[in-house]
Amino acid sequence: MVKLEAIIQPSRFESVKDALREIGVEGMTVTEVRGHGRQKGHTEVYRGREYTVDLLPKIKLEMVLPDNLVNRVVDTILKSAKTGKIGDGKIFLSRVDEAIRIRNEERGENAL
Amino acid sequence: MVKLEAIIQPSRFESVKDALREIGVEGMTVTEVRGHGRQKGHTEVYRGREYTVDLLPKIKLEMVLPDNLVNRVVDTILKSAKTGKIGDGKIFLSRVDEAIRIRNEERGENAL
Amino acid sequence: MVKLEAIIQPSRFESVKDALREIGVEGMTVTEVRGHGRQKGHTEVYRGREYTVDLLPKIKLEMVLPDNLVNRVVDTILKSAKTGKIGDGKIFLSRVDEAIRIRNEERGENAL
Amino acid sequence: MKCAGCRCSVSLMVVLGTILLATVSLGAGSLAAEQTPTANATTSLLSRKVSPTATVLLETPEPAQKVSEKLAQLDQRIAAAQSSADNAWMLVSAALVLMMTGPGLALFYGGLVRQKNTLAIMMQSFALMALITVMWALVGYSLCFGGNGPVIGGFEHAFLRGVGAEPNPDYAGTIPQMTFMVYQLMFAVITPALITGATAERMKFSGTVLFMALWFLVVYAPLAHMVWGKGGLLNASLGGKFPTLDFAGGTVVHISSGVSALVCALYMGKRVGYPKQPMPPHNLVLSFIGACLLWVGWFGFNAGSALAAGSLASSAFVATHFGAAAAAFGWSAAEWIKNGRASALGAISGAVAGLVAITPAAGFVGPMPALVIGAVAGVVCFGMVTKVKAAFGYDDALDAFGVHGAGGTIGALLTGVFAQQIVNPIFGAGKAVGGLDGHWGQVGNQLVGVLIAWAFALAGTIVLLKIVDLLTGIRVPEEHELEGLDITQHGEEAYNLET
Amino acid sequence: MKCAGCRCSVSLMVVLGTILLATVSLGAGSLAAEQTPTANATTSLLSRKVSPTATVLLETPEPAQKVSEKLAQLDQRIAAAQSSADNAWMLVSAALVLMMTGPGLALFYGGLVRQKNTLAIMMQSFALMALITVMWALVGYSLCFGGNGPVIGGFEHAFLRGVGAEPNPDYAGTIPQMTFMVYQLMFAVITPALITGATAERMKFSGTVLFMALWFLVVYAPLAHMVWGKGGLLNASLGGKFPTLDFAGGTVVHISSGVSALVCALYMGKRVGYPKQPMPPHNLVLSFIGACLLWVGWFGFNAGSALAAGSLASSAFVATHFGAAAAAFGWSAAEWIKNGRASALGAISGAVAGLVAITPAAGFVGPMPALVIGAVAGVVCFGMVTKVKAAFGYDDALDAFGVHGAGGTIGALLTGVFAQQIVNPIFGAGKAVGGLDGHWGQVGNQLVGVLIAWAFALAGTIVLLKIVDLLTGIRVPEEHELEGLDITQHGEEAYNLET
Amino acid sequence: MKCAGCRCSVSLMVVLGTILLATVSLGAGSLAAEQTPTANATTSLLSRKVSPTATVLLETPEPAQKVSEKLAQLDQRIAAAQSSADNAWMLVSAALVLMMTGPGLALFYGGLVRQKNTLAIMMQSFALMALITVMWALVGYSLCFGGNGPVIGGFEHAFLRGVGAEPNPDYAGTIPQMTFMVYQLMFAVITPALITGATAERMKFSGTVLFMALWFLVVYAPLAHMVWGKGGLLNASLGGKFPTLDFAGGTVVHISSGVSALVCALYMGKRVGYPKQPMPPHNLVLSFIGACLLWVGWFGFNAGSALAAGSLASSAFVATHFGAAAAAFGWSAAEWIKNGRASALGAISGAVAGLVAITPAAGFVGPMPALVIGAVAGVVCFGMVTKVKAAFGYDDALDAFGVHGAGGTIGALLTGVFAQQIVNPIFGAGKAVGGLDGHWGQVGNQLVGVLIAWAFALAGTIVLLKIVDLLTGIRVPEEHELEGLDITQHGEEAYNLET
Ligand SMILES: Nc1ncnc2c1ncn2[C@@H]1O[C@H](COP(=O)(O)OP(=O)(O)O)[C@@H](O)[C@H]1O
Ligand SMILES: Nc1ncnc2c1ncn2[C@@H]1O[C@H](COP(=O)(O)OP(=O)(O)O)[C@@H](O)[C@H]1O
Ligand SMILES: Nc1ncnc2c1ncn2[C@@H]1O[C@H](COP(=O)(O)OP(=O)(O)O)[C@@H](O)[C@H]1O
Repeated sequence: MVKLEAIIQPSRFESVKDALREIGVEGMTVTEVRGHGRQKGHTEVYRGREYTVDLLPKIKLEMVLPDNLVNRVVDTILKSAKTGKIGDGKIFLSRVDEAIRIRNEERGENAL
Repeated sequence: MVKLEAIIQPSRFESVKDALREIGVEGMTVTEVRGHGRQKGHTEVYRGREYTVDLLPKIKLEMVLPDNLVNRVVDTILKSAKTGKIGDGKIFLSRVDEAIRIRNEERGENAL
Repeated sequence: MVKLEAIIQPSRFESVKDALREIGVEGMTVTEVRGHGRQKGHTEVYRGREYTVDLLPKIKLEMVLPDNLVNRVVDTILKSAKTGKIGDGKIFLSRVDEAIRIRNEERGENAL
Repeated sequence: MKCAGCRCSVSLMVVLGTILLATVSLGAGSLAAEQTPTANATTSLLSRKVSPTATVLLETPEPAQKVSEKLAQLDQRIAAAQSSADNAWMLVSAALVLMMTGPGLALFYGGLVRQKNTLAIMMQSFALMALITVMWALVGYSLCFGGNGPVIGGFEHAFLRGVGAEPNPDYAGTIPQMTFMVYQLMFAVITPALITGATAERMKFSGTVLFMALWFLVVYAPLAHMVWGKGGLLNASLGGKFPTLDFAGGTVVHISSGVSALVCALYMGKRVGYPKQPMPPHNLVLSFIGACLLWVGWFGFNAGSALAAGSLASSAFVATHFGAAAAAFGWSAAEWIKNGRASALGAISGAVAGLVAITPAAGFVGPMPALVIGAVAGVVCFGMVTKVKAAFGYDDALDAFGVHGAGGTIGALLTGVFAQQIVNPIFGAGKAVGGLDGHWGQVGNQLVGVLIAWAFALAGTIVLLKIVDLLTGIRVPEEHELEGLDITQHGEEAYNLET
Repeated sequence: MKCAGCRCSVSLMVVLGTILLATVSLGAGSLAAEQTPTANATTSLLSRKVSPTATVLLETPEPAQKVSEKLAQLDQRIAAAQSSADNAWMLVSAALVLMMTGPGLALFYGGLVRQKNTLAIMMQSFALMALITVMWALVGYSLCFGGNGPVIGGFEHAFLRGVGAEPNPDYAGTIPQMTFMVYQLMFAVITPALITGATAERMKFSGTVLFMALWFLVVYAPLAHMVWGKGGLLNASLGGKFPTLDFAGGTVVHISSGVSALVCALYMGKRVGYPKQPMPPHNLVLSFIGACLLWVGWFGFNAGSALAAGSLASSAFVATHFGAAAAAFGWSAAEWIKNGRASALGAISGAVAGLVAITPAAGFVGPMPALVIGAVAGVVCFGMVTKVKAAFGYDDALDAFGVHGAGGTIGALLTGVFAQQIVNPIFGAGKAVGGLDGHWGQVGNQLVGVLIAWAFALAGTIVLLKIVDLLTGIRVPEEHELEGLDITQHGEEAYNLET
Repeated sequence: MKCAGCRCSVSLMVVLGTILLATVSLGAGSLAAEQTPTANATTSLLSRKVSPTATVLLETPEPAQKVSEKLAQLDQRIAAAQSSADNAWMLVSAALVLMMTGPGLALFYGGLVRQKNTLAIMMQSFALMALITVMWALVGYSLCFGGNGPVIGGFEHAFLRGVGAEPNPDYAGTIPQMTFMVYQLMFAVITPALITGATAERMKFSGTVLFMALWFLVVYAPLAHMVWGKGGLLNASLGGKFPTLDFAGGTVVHISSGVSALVCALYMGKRVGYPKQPMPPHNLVLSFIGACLLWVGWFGFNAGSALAAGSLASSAFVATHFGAAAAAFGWSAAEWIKNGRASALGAISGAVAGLVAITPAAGFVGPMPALVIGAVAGVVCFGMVTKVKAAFGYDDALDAFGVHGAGGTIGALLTGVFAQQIVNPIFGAGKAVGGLDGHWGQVGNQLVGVLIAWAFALAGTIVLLKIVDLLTGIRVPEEHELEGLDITQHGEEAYNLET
């Protein structure tokens, strides 16, 4: 099993979710995160004090996938999350050794 | 060392925490996340516009555990987090190569 | 590639970020989490009902790094995040198999 | 960005410039002298002037006949001026009392619940603003103030027949009955809303609406009539058998709602997870705003209950303020001694408890007794909420009974102790009013009033709960309670903060 | 911690103790008797006393000449008392109407937008509080109330020349013109602010400021003058050709802003992602507070429009409250029937719709018709917002048109139906006012007023939008819209909750 | 769900239906005619009617003796009506000024701190509402308004002896002294609360309480007496040596608190991390609400300082509103020029600065000078807060000095420039008041007043800080500061949003 983590623009989240649903991927866990990278932030000024905000809102998707689905999911995300501008985010893949469904204690790919 | 990630129902969180404390597991990191899966969401209506909310509040627990503790922790979580209804969540296990305690730079299982 | 997860004190976050920038590490994803460990929490009382708050605010940094940078980053974080008190947090390292930049579909270490 | 700003500024300057040009030809003088010079330079803004039409009648000496006419005229105009003055205050008071329910109480309660029930509890207050208003217009006002029976009014003012510009001399001789009617309405709105503090986080919305509609008819209307209505059993000035002093609603508003709240809490049972699971207030800033608006609005509640803008209103205003302050002080001190810290939630809860307790007393006591009543209420309600509730184990979620039931009872009794004829000679000139004034029997009268209010609220609420439970159900199913009432009862969420 | 508390308590006790010691020598009596004993024990706080200087003039019987002088004097003092009473109410009303814009409307709208646009929408209301006030002082008041032309006033009161302590008998004979001026200003502030509901989440701040400045001059000032100004075309009591009843601004405030809002929404186009992307309100608690403050403030708006504290104010107050309640009821009932649930957002939206619709009628109708007008407005606006908007597909983001345009139009027409001479004999004693009163022609007059207001708002707004689009631009670039107006237009964020 | 709704609706209809049935037999007529028909159809709600008891005295022509009696009677009743009118306004004003502290200032400050200190800063304002009220009753009122010494009052009104329904003619001849007392109390509450802006996020609660109690006695009471008390050194109308114009508290409230705030900020030192670490406001929506409520409440503060509801109140009301608007404008314009954007925080800060600056001037200047004073204050305070503070490097956390110290000083001086006898002939008929009025010496008087207020605040605050530091300590330990004052000082958190 593979864990896919995608950090994407909040504004693309709805279309990514829709695109994934179309290819039959439903299970995912979503976190609001803030990202730091090449994308420039912005400046805020409160009573003359300037703050450079270089942590920008991003959405992190986490999905544990059976190996055979990984490529398709990656492609789908790439397509639906891309705006072509700096800050579009990353996809990371890593191995997961076990998955267990709490409800019925199913294990492995059946649990996804 | 093994990283255990558990996505559970918010309403079960207190009892999971208590159960883990009983078996002596204290160290964990908790994140409020939203989950998407088989569990149905609900519909909200604001001035006639309907939104299907299919991202439901969940709690993610992350624990890095020494290998010998993993099974016990998994069992404990399964027991204390289960309600038997769709949406109870998942447990994922994966390998961690190194752990370091920032305070004293201890490494490995000692750092957990 | 290695995934570094660091759980640190919120009050150290600014200096960690600055220290990392100095050694040229920019890309990271930040999450507000709550941590449970040896650090004691505090007690809150609302109309006579006491709550022991044992989940304390922490910042989680996630960085996927090329292998050759890992040690330097670990050292930098250790230095800049340490206060020497219980609760300073942990660093965890694990392997990542693939990284993809959504914007241009670059892969591997180039994507970081 | 800057360019847009510049262009906007420039355009705006052009607009303002054009205005200036257009008006400069009027020779609009120096900035410091834009007032119209008046013929007589010594006449200033300070001296109130009269419109010429008003003085023209009075230019020559008049024969007795004409003088008499003029006196009659002046007399009418004085009555009109007095009426306007009192009406100004009473309209403001009515607005202030509405503000107590929405946003005041809604915020106070809204901040104390868990996030998933925020809108539900606020919505209950708001729904009562609509529901009770409509019922009041149809029949409620008449039931409270319409007849002169000992227990309940009649239908003579149903549909507000006969309620117009004329004062109703039985109740408020200087203001239009319209004003009296709408002012009293605001009391009828907030009273049932107070109960929702006990049933918070688990009561069905449909059941709440039905219960409150019935409760208003069966519990509130009779109590209001008994205490304030002409001929009412407990009325202190209009011929009641047991003259109970209740200036602004210690029995009618706070005991009735607080005791009913206790019954509801017992009937409904505890929230899932109570008391094991922590249920801290989700947003104390909201509760803080709510408490402050309650405090401010309470001036309309208590000082408005003078039904005029004279010195009795001032006296009640001062007592109200002092009661609130002393109770905040009292609760905080108790907390500081017990926990080593004073909390914001404690301070605001104390203030509300003091406001509750001073309500029946406000127009009968001087400022120093008001401090005493407030301090006592602060400490006692602190004990109720932190000790007594825990000891008995009922789940009065937001302490509607602990604050309103207990505070109202204390206040009603202490009114009997501290009421003074020098403040309000309600029993006639020279007649002692309260205990310290020399009339300890009044404490007994107060006790009778308190007991009747308790009995009425207890009995009425139990019966109504059973009825409503049959018709619509009272409590939401457990999974709805877990998911939260905002989503399950109203289909919405208080906060949607994600981008 | 506890120690600090202790030390603080101890020190505080020392302070208070010292005070006590210092004063105890004054023999400050028992707590219950701190009032100064008065010579005559029967004189109570209840009996209003007069300062000696006031009564000294009248000690002996007077010859006719002196009586006449005294009568004249009393006459003046009565006028002064009446003026003070009315002024008290009108100053409060002015404050209440300001409260409607800030924080009322700002919160109502602020809660409905997405988080990233919260400050931007609130800032628009606040900027109008500053901008319109300055323009009003320079020229606005004069344009609205300065001359007696049929369409627009003149410059006679530019820079507030001649506006002082004297009443302006054309408009409000008992209060200083200063009061009238500042009261009317508050209406001029809120009206353009209402429009920002339609353009929310995408309009440039610079463009907003410029547009509103021009709109105030080109649309608001003429409409206000036509309906309320002396000699205005639609003025019902000061010689208008088409006597339109508009007690507190159904045409001037709500139709003008609501219709302009629709034009703006059409001109600007939809928000990026609308209607596919969900855009739920980010914080309904804010909207709830805002709606409640609007309700409370609206008493100043409508009952204040009596321009005095007499019974007409009471009548308008009651109608206002009943209209709001019935509309909240109506909207909620419609929603419950359609969705199986009543929402808090629905209830507060309904209340606002009812307040809008009752605005032109408030001083002309009794309480029962007010209930009817409210209920109708609640249901119709529910339909506008949920059905009509969806059918036509325009993006009136926060339903400024759906509530104010529609509600204002309904209210203006129903005023023609329900107005009663018994409430307000505006056409003279014995003359029927509205349709059910026997004067169905008034419905026609109302229709003329409505059409003129619609036409004026439509035409003026289109022209101004084109001009402003050229000068500063109207809509922010797409990436700014995505990032949010708070950061891109104002350089700040509403919430910085991370530690 | 729907079923419950249905059942509820059905039940509710049954309830309402029963009511209808019960009342329909009363023939409650058509909806449009629910008013009682009056005998004389031309009598409308508009014409104010008098209760029969009032007119009955005047039916036949009267002999001179009786006329004289009647005149005396009328005279008393006029005084009573005037008193009620003024009292109505003053009670409202007192409520408005309380609303400025809570929730107004508490929210304004509460939004500006970091989340972890929200309740702590709000609690400080609330604690002062309780603490100062109690101290005022015991001794504070007497120290401020009790004697006629040049520097401080006496103990004659300790425990509010002699403060009752009678007016105190020295201060406010038409309203009960009770009203005057409670109105002035509200000023004494807010003044120390302003200081907490400078010490925010690091001052101990115990130390705050003790410091404020002492500061009230040592700094506020003397200053209030000197400026407003009979015989006070700076009193402009009751025989002061240096007649300083201060209508509503430029010196007493704003200079005293602002300068003390600076001293506190210097004494306490900077917050940990300041200025390197970003400390943006955690919730500008709260600050926005707070600023709006301050604006609205300030009408009570300034226009209420007329102590009557006459035209001077109107004039002060207008000046207040114009000052606020012009200052919001001024600050925003300065910001737009400097940063290319105007922020919401800037606009609300500007409005507050304008309100501060217009406070001493409100009852002395016309509307145009008010615009000037406001605009100057807006720009100067912008400079203070953004430039001067940064240059000197002190940590006046929420700019209590930058806004209140600076704004109060500017306002006090400009009052000397712009005061006009036509607005308020305080020095007697025909005597010039301010500089542009022809009396430039007044600017000198103002300077004296300002210097004395500065000196008093500086000296008093330093001494008290040292004392309190010894007794309870002033500043929390660093780890408490990092963890936040809400948890460490009060044991609670503002928000518990997790489910
Ligand atoms: N090495 C990394 N490890 C973890 N997250 C990263 C890393 N680099 C970038 N990110 C995440 O991806 C987001 C986008 O990265 P950025 O460099 O701004 O643009 P791009 O992905 O287009 O190169 C960042 O905001 C951050 O959340
Ligand atoms: N493949 C997955 N990867 C990551 N998280 C998942 C995955 N599948 C489910 N989840 C998480 O588990 C939660 C519960 O899953 P769901 O399918 O609703 O019920 P169940 O676990 O009972 O099958 C989801 O809300 C989501 O947060
Ligand atoms: N085994 C673990 N797995 C995941 N997170 C952990 C673990 N142990 C500790 N943490 C995280 O590190 C934080 C600090 O740990 P704690 O035991 O309090 O102090 P220290 O790191 O100084 O030993 C915790 O709040 C928690 O977020």
